Amino acid sequence: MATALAWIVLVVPLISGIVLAGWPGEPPHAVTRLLGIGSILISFALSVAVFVGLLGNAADDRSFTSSAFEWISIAGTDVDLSILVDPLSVMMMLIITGVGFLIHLYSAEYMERDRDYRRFFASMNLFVFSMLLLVLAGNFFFLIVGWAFVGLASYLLIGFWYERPAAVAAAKKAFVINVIGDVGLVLAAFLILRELGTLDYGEAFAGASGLGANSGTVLAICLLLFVGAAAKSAQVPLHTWLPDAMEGPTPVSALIHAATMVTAGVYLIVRCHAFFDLSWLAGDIVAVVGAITLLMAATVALQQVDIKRVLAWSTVSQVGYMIMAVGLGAYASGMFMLMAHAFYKAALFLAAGVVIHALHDEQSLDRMGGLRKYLRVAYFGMGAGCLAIAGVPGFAGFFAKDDVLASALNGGAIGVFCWVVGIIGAFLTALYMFRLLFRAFFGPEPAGGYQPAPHPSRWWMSVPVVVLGILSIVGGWLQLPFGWTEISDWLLPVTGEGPAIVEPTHATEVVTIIVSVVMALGGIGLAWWLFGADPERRIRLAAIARGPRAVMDDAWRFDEAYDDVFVEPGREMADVMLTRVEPAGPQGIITGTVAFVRGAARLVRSSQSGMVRAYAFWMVLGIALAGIVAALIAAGGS
Amino acid sequence: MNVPIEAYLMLSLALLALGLVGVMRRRNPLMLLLSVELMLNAGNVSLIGFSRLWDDPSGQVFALVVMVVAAAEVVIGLGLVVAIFRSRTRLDVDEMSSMRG
Amino acid sequence: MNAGAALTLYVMAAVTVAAIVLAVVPLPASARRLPEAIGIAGIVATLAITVTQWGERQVAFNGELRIDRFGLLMTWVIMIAALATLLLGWGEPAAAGRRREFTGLVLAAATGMMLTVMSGDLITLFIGIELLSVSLYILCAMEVARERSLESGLKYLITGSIGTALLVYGFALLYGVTGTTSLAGIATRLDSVGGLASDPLLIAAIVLIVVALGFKASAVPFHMWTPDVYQGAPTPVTAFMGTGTKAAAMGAFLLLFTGATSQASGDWRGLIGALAVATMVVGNVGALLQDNVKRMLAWSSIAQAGYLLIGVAVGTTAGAEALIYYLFAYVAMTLAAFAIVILREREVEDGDQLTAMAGYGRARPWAGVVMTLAMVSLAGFPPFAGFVGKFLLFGSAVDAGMTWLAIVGAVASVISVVYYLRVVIVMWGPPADDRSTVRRLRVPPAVAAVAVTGAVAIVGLAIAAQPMLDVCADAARALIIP
Amino acid sequence: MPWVSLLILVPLAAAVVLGVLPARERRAARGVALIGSLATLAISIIVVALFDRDMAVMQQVDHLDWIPAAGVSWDVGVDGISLWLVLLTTVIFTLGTIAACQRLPERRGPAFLALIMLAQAALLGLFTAGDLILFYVFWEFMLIPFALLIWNWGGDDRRGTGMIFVVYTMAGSLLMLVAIIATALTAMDATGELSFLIRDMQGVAFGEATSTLLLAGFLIAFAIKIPLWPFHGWLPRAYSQAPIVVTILLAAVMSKAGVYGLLRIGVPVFPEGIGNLLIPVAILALIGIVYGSLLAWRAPTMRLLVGYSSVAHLGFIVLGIIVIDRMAAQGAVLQMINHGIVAAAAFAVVMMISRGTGTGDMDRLGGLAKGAPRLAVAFLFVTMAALALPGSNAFVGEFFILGGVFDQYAWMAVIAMLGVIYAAVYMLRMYQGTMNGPVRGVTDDGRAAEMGARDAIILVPLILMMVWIALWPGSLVGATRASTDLALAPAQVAEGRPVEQIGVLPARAAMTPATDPAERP
Repeated sequence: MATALAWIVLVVPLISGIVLAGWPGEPPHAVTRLLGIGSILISFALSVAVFVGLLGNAADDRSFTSSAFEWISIAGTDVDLSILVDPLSVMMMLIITGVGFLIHLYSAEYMERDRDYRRFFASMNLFVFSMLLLVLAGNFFFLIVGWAFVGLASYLLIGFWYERPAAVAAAKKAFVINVIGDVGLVLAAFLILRELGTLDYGEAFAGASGLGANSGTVLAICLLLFVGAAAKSAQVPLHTWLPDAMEGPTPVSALIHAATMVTAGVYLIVRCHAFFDLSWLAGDIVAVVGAITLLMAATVALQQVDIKRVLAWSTVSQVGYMIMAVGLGAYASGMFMLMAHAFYKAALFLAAGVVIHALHDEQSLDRMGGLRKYLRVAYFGMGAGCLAIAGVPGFAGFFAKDDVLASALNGGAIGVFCWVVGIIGAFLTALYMFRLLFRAFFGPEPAGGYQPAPHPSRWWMSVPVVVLGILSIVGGWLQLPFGWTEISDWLLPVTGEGPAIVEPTHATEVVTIIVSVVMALGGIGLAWWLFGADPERRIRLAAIARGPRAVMDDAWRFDEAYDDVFVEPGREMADVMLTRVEPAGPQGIITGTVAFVRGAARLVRSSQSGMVRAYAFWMVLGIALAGIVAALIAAGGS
Repeated sequence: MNVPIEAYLMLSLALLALGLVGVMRRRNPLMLLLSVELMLNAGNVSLIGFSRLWDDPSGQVFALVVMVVAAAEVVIGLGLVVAIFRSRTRLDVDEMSSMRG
Repeated sequence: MNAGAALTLYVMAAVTVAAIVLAVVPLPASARRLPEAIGIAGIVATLAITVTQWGERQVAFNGELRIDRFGLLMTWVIMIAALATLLLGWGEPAAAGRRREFTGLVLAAATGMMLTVMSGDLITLFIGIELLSVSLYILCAMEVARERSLESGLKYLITGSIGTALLVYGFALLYGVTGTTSLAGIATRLDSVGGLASDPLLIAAIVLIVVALGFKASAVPFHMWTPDVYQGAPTPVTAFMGTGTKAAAMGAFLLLFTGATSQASGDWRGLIGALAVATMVVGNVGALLQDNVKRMLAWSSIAQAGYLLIGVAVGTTAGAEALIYYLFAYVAMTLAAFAIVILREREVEDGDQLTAMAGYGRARPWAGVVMTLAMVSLAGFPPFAGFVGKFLLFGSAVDAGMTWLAIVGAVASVISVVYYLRVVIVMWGPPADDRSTVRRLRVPPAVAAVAVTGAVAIVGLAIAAQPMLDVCADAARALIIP
Repeated sequence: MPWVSLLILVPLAAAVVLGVLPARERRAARGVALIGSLATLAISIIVVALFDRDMAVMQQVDHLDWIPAAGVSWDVGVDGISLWLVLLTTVIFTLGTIAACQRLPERRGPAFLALIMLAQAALLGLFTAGDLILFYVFWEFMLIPFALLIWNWGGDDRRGTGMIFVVYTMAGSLLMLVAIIATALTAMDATGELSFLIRDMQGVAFGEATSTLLLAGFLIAFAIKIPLWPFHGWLPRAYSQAPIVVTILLAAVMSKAGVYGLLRIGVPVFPEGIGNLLIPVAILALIGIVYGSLLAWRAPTMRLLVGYSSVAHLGFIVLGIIVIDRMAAQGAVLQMINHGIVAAAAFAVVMMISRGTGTGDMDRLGGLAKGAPRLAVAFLFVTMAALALPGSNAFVGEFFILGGVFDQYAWMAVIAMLGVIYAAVYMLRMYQGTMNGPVRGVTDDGRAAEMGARDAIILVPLILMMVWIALWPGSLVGATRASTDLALAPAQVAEGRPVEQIGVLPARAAMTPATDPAERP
């Protein structure tokens, strides 16, 4: 029953996407909305049904696989088109379809004036389908397919406004970096296939322990999986595509580049924890990468003036927390944060979208200020989101981040390091988020005021912002410190209980709560001092630390380094191949042979002088040669 | 009189060489034809010699045939020379090279 | 003495004499085609006789002439070439005043060729070769008004005479070594006196014979006369030289080497192989830059001689079989090509230039198809006769452990593709200039017949390769004197 | 009915009819060509329907002696390796014929169609030939129609291009002819019977040295035809200069001849030689993957881009065959089909864009999606298939090729992955460069390039096939399994691969006594 519903959940967005894509001409907006949004609503409703259905089962009876047909059978390996419904995938389904539905609703208004309304919803539906495929896939092959399909949807939506060169370039960058991730994943699959002879989740995870704890093979599998995860989840050093991805429409940023797709890496590691449990080194590497990412991205977020870029870097940073958590073995904490983040980051993005929409595509903080009296809904959404992400007690982000950090403190030396980084990150998070809030919604209006005045959103956009704002508050109450662990309990059948699993204890909870609350409030306070209380102050302080801030502003110059190290040399090498090697080598074989034969032909022609006496001479020479050849043969033969 | 076969061979070889050199060196078409005659007769000399060596008449028959052929060739050659060089003052085969390459 | 066995010779001699006589006696206008008619009738009669004679070997004139399957099949090649030549020369404007001599001389040459391939003795062989040579000297120079024709004739005569002299000398030495002029006798003598192999005198004889026959067959480096003579001679004569002479020379090669001196094959296999290699390479390379189709075909005939020589060099009956098959294919391809050249020559000035062919395929598609078939088959593209022949020749080389010959042949064939296909490109391409406005001559049926028959043979010989090969195998086996 | 023979004879007959049609009979020519190609397609579907999936050896064989004395015969049939290639050929040629009929050249239209039919006959013959000489006949013969198509209807540099195309290819294949002869004669020493039938040669133990040498002779021909780096010199010229319909046929179908030969002849007939040539060939294939990708990245025109990408893609297929792994080889067989479909579609898109804008120059195009949204969608499909996006048909093949390669030589798979990444770069360059960004190079937003019904007839079937294979590759692979396993098994045994990797044990290879060439007189 559960699997049948899950198949429908999976297929409905696909069908509506295909119908929309194949619709001849541009359908009326109402039709597009009905198909585009209705399909996601159906999926959400059915996901809830699946969830309720599983709830009714015993905890150890919540995992079902269903195979549609034998997709291929090749050289002894069978790959079925199959799905796996278990607590983890159901949780992801709920997030994807739930948040997805809200954002679709929001898009109905946001994209209203765009001439490619239908194309937008078709792509969004394709995305939801792909994301569902990613989380529902029952084997590594279809995981990779879903993995790539979300990349494709992401590509299509980042480059939605294809006339803009910046959007086109961003889309390509995102795609190519994700292909690098795909390659990691594919290689991991090859390794699993070679070592375990299967691509099926169940068989692979069951056989994982046979590879030996901490063996090189397990480490390689984990690191290759992590390459895929890092590319999709924008972890250092594969993070550079995400900020550029903000070229896409804001709902896209909210759904794909904040709430769902970028957290796929977290999902992947939790899904494949059977491997990660076997290799402490792999886990530590993952955790450290997450920690570095969260800190680095937080510093960059401090400097951004584009409202969406602040949020983008914030996303990188927040996903860093999750990756750190799952790297350390705190799978439930990571998933908890994934869910909470989906709520508050979606709220933030949608609120930012309201602002952008109201200001006619203005995205610069320098052209904002005092918006709270125009855009109450956005102010609510943004405010709730900021409080949540900053980790103010009672809000979703507080509980999630606390859960992660408290677990980290139990994760050994690396865990302590991560904890410290996380705490610093928490401070920075509060600082940059409230910088955004204060600069956009407080203070004076930009010089010259707003022409025309910002218009508030209608209900299509308002409802999702409000709902997500509320979820940013209440969403965290599923897992509270000191014993209320709904998420962990739910995921227990998946993550299992083992020595590698890290969970918070009372002591770490206490320490973490105290320190992180102080940090969060400190950050908010500093933000108020810098940006809220006196808008002139930041201009007066502009000279401070100009150099490091420039580096942060340039996002630590990863792009430039990649250009210098990979892109430009590659391009030059290709040019050398095209202009030098190709003409000299493969073409040279031809031109050289032609020249040689032509030269020989000229020689033959010139020997043909037309004079009969010369011919006689050649004949005599020929006789001599023939004599020599014959003599040699006779000498050799005897 | 018993001439050794080596003598026949030496003579015929000399004639052959002479003919070959003549063909290569002389420009006058008539001299060319003469050189060719020399070479043919070189063959004849060895044929006769071997005929004597093996005491077999067919070599001599062969030589007679060669003579006939030689005569035929000279006749045609002279005719052609006349036809070609009728309009020219110099008898030089090197001028006969309108086709080459 | 079995005089009946030599019936073909009598017939050919009779019609030759008749044609020559008719050339000097005055004839009424109504009988102006009489010499050709007699010639064609004689050839057809000869072909008919050969069919009845197909069987075990008969000898005539004390073995001077041997009528066996080899000679008979080679006679077929030669008579087909002669017949085609007569047809190609039918109504040839250049030969207008001298058609009767033309017919007589072609018949004389054909008789010589037949004599060559049927000969059982060095003397007959020599007479045959000389008969064909002398006739051809005259044929080449027949257009006395055209200086190039005369130049062609004289060049051929001078170089040809040198060849003749060398042949005589070589024969003399061979006679000196073996003491007999009979081919059968030579074979027996070499067989019984094993020590003769690698005798310096024998080697000298072989070298000189190879050189002389190489000259007749246009093998490199004795090929120099070929392009000039082919270009200068009247085109039907060129076609005859390219086919008949080649066949006769190859027949002589087979008789003398694969047949008579096979015991000494260790002495000549490498030599002829080297000759084949040089011929294939230089012939094909030389053809590359030619702008005159006749001259190009001359170079091509040199190159083709190289492939044919593979069949001699291997020294086996399989090689001979392949060679004979390829001769048929080669004759078909060459005649078809020359037929188209002749057609074009009659339509435009300098019709033998490559530029004159430009756009001809569009003007006369059937001619284009025939020429394309000929060129493609000469280049060795499957599934045509040229390919089957090359396949058999290369196969015989590999079988005989001379794979290098096949490899060189393959490489040389690649080069040949360039110039053969150039003709195809030009023919189907755009017309070059005003010359392209074809003087729409009524196509002479005789020429068209040769062209189409050649084209049909190119395809037919490939499809019906097996029956043809059976015949060739019989002929090749007849070479070996029991 | 001798369906397989009919497969070759029907297009041949159509070609003859078209050949004798006068140039002005354009309507009749279209009819004959369409009927001819559709009839061929129908026959190929019958062949597929009659195919027995569990049979490893050639089936539906038509055998007729041609030159028995030389061991040559007309021997055609299908097996798992050739089955889908046959269907690919008939489908692509049908679409190509439709495309050609839509825009028949002004000059001598019937001849154009006749040559296409001739090329189809040759390719179908090639893919079904069971006799080496017959294989060679078709291998060479196909050059003539293709060359004539290039010469008569090609671009500005058509003469030189066609000549290089023919001569370069022949340079390899004439050496192959020598190798074919040598193979048959060597086999005759072992079997006592002169035969050019591939199945008679399979299982003959040539000895390692001889086997290597003979295989090398074949490989030269295959390498040029595939083309394997650095023998691809003819490809950019031919693909650029041929009429675009012909380029579609070249890229989609003819480019499979070389890899097909490798799997049909190279691997099964010379199992002992593979080991010595495996690494060199694989390295050339790897270089080709990277090199082709780099050149495609910087190629100035769309045709060159797709052309160079073909070099890279065929590198993958070669790799899949040469590593002697069942999974890789089956992936390679599947990928031949995939590449055929994708390359045809890619060049069809190039055709539409070039026709609508008058240029194929990447620097002069941009933003066409605005005026041609339907083409943009179709092109996107093609792009994703061409860069082997997971979930596309091409990915299936690539995944199993590289999976198998990884099994045997992990480093090769890792290097080959570079090509996967570059594929994204260059294919997106082509898609975005023409479809996205500000409108360039056209005055009508690219409306002239928009996919109309006539274009859809060509493109949509190709896309449907891509979807079909992506959704259910098992339907194809099921038929190829037995034959591929059989082709590979002797080489796997010779290579000393673990028994569990081998699909079928080669009974004949084990039984035929090995004759050492050194022992022969």
